[in-house]
Amino acid sequence: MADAPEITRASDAEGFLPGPLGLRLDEEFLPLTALNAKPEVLDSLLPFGRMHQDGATFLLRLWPGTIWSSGPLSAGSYRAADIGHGLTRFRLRGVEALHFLDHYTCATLFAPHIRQARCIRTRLGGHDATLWWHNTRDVHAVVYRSAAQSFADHLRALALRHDPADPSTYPRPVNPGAPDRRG
Amino acid sequence: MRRLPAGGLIDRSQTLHFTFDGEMMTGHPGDTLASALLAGGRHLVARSLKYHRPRGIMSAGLEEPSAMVTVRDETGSTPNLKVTEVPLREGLQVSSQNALPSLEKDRAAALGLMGKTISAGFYYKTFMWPQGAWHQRFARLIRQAAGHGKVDPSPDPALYDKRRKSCDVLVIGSGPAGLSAAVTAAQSGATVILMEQDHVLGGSLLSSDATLQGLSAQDWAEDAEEALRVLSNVTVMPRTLAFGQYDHGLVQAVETLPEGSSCQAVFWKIRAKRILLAAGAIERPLVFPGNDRPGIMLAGAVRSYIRRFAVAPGRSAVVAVADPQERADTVAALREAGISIAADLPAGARLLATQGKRHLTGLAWRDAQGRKQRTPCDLLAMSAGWMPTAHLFAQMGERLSFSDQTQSLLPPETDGPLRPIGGARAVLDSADCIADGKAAAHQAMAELEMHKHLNLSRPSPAPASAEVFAAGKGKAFVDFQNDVTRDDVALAQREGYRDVELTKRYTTLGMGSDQGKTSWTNGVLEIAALSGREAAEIGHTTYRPPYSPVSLGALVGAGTGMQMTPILRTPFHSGFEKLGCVFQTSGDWLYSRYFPQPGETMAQAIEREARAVRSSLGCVDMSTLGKIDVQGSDALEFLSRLYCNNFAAIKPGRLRYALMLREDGYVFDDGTIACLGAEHFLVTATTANAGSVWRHMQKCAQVEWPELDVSLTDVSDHWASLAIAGPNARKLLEALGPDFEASRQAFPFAAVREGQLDGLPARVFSVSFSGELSYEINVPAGFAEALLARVMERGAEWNITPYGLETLDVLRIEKGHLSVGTEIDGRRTPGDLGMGGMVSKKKDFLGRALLQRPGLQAEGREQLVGLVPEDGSTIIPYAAHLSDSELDAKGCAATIGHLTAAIESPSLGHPIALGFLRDGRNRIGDVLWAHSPVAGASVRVRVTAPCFYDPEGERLHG
Amino acid sequence: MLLIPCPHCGLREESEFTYGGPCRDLPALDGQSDAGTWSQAFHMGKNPRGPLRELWYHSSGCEAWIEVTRDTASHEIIPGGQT
Amino acid sequence: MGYSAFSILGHALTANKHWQAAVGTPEMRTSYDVVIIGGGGHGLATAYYLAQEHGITNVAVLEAGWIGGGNTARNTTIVRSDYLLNSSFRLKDFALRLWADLSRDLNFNLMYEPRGYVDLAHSDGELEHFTLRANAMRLGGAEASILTGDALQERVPELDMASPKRFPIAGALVQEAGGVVRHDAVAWGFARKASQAGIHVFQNCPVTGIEVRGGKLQAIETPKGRIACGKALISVAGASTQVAALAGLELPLNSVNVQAFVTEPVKPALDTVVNYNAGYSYVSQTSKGEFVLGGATDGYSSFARRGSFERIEDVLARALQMFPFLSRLRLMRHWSGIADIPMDGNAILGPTPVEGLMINAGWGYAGFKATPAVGHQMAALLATGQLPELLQPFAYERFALGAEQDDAGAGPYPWLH
Repeated sequence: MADAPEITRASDAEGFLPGPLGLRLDEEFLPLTALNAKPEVLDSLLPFGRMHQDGATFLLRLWPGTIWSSGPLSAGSYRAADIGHGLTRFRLRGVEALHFLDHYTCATLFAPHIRQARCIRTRLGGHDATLWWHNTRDVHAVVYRSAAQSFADHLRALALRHDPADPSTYPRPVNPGAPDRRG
Repeated sequence: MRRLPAGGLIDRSQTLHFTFDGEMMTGHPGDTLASALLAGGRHLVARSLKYHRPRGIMSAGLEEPSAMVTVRDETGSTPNLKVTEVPLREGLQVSSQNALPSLEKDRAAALGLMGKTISAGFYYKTFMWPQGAWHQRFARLIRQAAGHGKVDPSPDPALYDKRRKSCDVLVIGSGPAGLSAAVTAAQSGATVILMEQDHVLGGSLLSSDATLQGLSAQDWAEDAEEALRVLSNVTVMPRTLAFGQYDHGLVQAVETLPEGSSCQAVFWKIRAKRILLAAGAIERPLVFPGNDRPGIMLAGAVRSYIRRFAVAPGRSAVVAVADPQERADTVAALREAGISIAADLPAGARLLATQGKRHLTGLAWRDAQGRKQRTPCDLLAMSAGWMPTAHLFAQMGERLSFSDQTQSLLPPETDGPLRPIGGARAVLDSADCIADGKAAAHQAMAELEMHKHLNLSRPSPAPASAEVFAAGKGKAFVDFQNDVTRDDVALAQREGYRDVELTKRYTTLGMGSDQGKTSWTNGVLEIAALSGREAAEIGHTTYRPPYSPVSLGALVGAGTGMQMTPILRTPFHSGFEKLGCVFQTSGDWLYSRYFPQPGETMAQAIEREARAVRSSLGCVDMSTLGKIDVQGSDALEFLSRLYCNNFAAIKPGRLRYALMLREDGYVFDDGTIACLGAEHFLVTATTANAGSVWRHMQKCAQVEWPELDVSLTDVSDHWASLAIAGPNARKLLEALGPDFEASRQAFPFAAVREGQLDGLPARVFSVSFSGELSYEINVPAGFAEALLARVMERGAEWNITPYGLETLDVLRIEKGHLSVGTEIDGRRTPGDLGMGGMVSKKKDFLGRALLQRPGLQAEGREQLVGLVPEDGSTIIPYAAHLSDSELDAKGCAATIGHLTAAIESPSLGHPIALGFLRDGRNRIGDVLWAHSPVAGASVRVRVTAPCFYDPEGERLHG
Repeated sequence: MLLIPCPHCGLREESEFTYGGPCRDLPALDGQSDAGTWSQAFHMGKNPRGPLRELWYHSSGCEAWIEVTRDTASHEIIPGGQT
Repeated sequence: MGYSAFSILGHALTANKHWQAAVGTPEMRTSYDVVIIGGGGHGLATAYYLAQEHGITNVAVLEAGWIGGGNTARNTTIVRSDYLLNSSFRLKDFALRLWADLSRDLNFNLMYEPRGYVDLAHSDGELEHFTLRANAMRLGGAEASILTGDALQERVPELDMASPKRFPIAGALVQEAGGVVRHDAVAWGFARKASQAGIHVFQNCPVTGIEVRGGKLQAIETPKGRIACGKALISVAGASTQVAALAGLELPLNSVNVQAFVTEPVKPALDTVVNYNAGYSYVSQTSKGEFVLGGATDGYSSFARRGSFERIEDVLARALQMFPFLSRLRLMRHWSGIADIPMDGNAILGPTPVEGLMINAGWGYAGFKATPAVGHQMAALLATGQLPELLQPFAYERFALGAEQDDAGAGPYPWLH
């Protein structure tokens, strides 16, 4: 029997978005399992609103009763359901990446508790989007697979509408004396 | 030329060219269209809406009631723009509106002669005879005369965007109060956005000659702007109009981007913890006969054109300004511009009339002693006082109250998210505004715990001048844009339209595109005077966003064309494209409709596809079905409460059809329940209801029955689902998976098996919508292309035919199966659909109690039946209604049911239909009429059972 | 545009939620309750001009059904939900 | 004193000094034969028909605010009768026939313009469902047609059918008798004629109490005094729950906010009324030149007369799919109404458990089009005590009985209708 077949991508996202902001959008498959249990059980694994990366294991808890897990599973009394193929993971990379998305997400990505947790599930241009990032220039965005192409097309349309010269679209150099409260 | 030799915030080194009604004119960067027109000596720019009176430029801001034009640029033409709101750009083509043949000679000006016959509300009192005359004749004339500019029919090539931002403190307006508040908040660490609708900051400071903290007003403004520029926690947004306040501290604004930007405009949604409204105040015109001629301007506007734009709006001026200090400032400005003072009207003067056809030439007035004066002049600077621009505050429903002291509608003290400061609470002196901005900012910062409480005192609103002017008899305009005169307001009072809201609607006072910015305070005072009531008793009409009109294109942003809303594609989309599939949008999905061969019509393709499935083998995409993974010790109990039929005895590997009711007992959705293990089920929902079923299940698990141990996971997109159907389906399944044990005994109908198919991890359900032997092969979505390739490759032996949802619909109609939208239309009980027997008598479930209501159990309800033409061959028109009687003379008939589907059945070779018929199941064999007036057809049909094809269902087992 | 306090995710825009209607104390599914009792509990009332206990589903967030008490006249959301 | 071109000329010569008040300020009596709670279009129409058809004029209309100030002033002025359910169709079609002669009957120009109502379908399946509706209308004696392709483009030349759009235009149901009526004039026209017949219309007069004893209506309390009466009608739209509660009555409905808005006025650029059906967006141009647009409700209980701006963005996005040139126009004003929507989305009309107290509620955002028919039928019920056939399907008890009238099949969720 042939070895496991290659997983076809859900969108044509590969390389730079149009427009001047120099953002790259690439689709990279991410095997994910949903771990369901009572919230108090999951609290011992990972508090709500947090993500955890340790080697190959990645945990994301943006639901009271569910944790998304990728990589080797640690034992625990939860019920697992494979969801990896139903979700498409995009990576948006570039200096403006998080700031660009923040314009369009219903929730503010620079709110204090979000900046600290670096992960959120919110809505962007009519799409449910799960976002997480280790630094603001490399953001993971997960949408339902059936909406992947639509999401990629939408980001392209938005990227076209920006100007490098428009001061309101990118964070300004920090004035040495200014308090650390960047909007 | 009326350009002053020096001064003004304009760049004299650059000359910009534009045309007005074809006439070449020039201006400089920093000019608005208004200042450039005035610099070229052009006053007459428009004709009024109703009487077509010549109108000039009265103001210098968004409150401009009359001077509206159509502006053409590279993206096309935009009507109804106020000349005061358009920054001058090279190459603008500006044209006047609503004047034929020309601005100078407008035929409709003759309407002015009709005098009182076309006063307020005249069109309610005539045009009623003969019947239908209003629509056939008069409406067309009235509509031609109404409206200002014309719409450019060509699509708008400009791009727009819609963005969100949040901050601690949002300051709206960059006059003395706004700049002071922004600097104060920013320097104590708040994230601040300062928004200004003009293209430069400064507001009233730009035309003030006050000295502030030792600096000129303009230098003070520049210093404040510089202080903000260096801070990183501040975003300054010029050319941005804050047009509305909404719930919970949301302000919405539209930013017009400079020329050459990637976007024409951006629609901003700003969430702020505190909002300081520093939008200033609007000057109130005088109401006196002939107060609308070109050359009559608000005093503040005159000062602005002189000092900010270095333009002399006239040669010899009359000053009619109530407030002594403002009168002196106006006289000073006129002198700076070398304009002679023809008269400086004393308090108590009575303005009788103005002369001049297309431009003011003189004013007739009586002095305090009653002596009549006639003063030639070409400019009249008028002011009755100032009205706070508290619109954004009032939009949330809190009432403003008329203050006799300030003679204006004042906002109350407030601790809500948005607070008027400076001119917006009638603090008019620049220095007071600076203090008010600082104090308000500190208060806000203290509330946000970013600064200790200083409790700085707030300057109090400035009292109005005691000196007022009187007016003579004659056509005195209260609302300039809609030509509403003092007599119209009187007529409304007399005819019983006394409430301010009724006066507004009867006279259209304040209903123009300026929304009455310069007319409402005068309107309230006129109503009070005419009806003998106190101004404070009159109240005011509701303040509604937008503060000033905003572009519809900006409000839609990038959501145009195919991008309006997200569109979903199945995992087989690209694979099907290669097979020549024609797709169709329906709801959220772009789904496969049919697979035409070259030269085939849709009908021919459907017939070929249907025959292939009935005779050999076809494959169809079922991925759009909702799929929910249900696990837990109470999983079965959870599902048995949700679905009305009984499946308590279901075993792992088995599958059941299931019917879900709403709480009110009507059918909500149908699907299948597959048992994967004692505590593990996979439930499907129809495409149309997938989202609402998921939310409904989550609600039952989380809110209604939290005691149940059950976990739900939406796996709809995880599984690609390709159904293979037809007599050879089992052979293909065996070819795909030799060790899959697809035999009839091992894998009967209504079962589920997991295993490997040609190297792909698969879960297969033996379930059929088409009525043929059928297997829904589910593989993880990433392997959809691989599955399709293998199925097409191995299926070739049986001439496998991909088919779309049109053919699936034909096949399910032949079987009398149900579809959401046609049979499951939200109004049917299980019994209506022939499924009464499935409803469990033993358990309780959602919908059981309300299903017992008499109306749902009554005899004679509409029931699902099949229909065939009585003569066996005549086409039954789709969407026909069923009746016992033929059409009467008028083509009418009493109906007793309607069709939900009607097709030419490829499998049976004759027309068939499904439909609801009153007491249907008791009328099998009856012959009735099927009427479709739209198709011009009435066909005799015989009632049959709904299933036309293989009623015993042998083919399902294959 | 309401800001709805999700107990898990914090204050979020109304467009992240789907409305679930007023909270209704419906009879239990114990096979006892008749159509009349159910119709009274399910169809009637729950339309106050003032505080209303209602359900919202955080569809674009934590996918939890949450209970909120909101004043239907001012849209003010009353913390703690006392009515 | 009738209104006509001659009366306008005559009054103009005397500087309009002698026009009579359309609605006076009468003295409140202590009892009336009938009290109508709610001075909007429906309430005032009922008063007019009580006098006109049944000679009953000892009637008081009590309006909490100013006449026509509720939903009558807040709708998008569209009239039509293109409904599938026979019950909805017959009542609204009766209204459509009454609109045609009402200006003459009231001697008040309501500006009824049958410009044609064009309801767009976005797939063949949806067009088949529209054909069902068109056939129901034709079989019920009304005119309706299904237009597709070039025929639809000719009928609505301004409609952009060609360019790629999220939901293509497959065709439309067209009702030529549908169109627009000047909403304010409806309230004023009925009020003036009712006042002339001697009926008392009281403004700024909220109802503070409804006295019921022995299950029978006794009196209505107002700040201007107590009115003894045996018959009354509740016709207050969004405030139905609150007013019915004064009589101890519960209603099966939720009040939901619905928004509408206008652009700046421009020269005529659209002659018909067009509705986009993939998420409502209904568009027409008033005789004053504004484009007026409306859509679905805000989707949650509200009395705030204020909603989320995203609803306006949804309506606009769909309007631009139909008429791309609209993106050049500018939003001038947006407002809200309170739509009282029952559990099946259809009105609640007729007697209540309180003897003598009738109810006209639950019209949601579809009540304006039915104004004259509701007035005519409710007047007949109040005058004769017999429930007219057209009102019977909309009984108060229909939810307990299981006889819902659910046009859209959206189910017992008022915020989804």
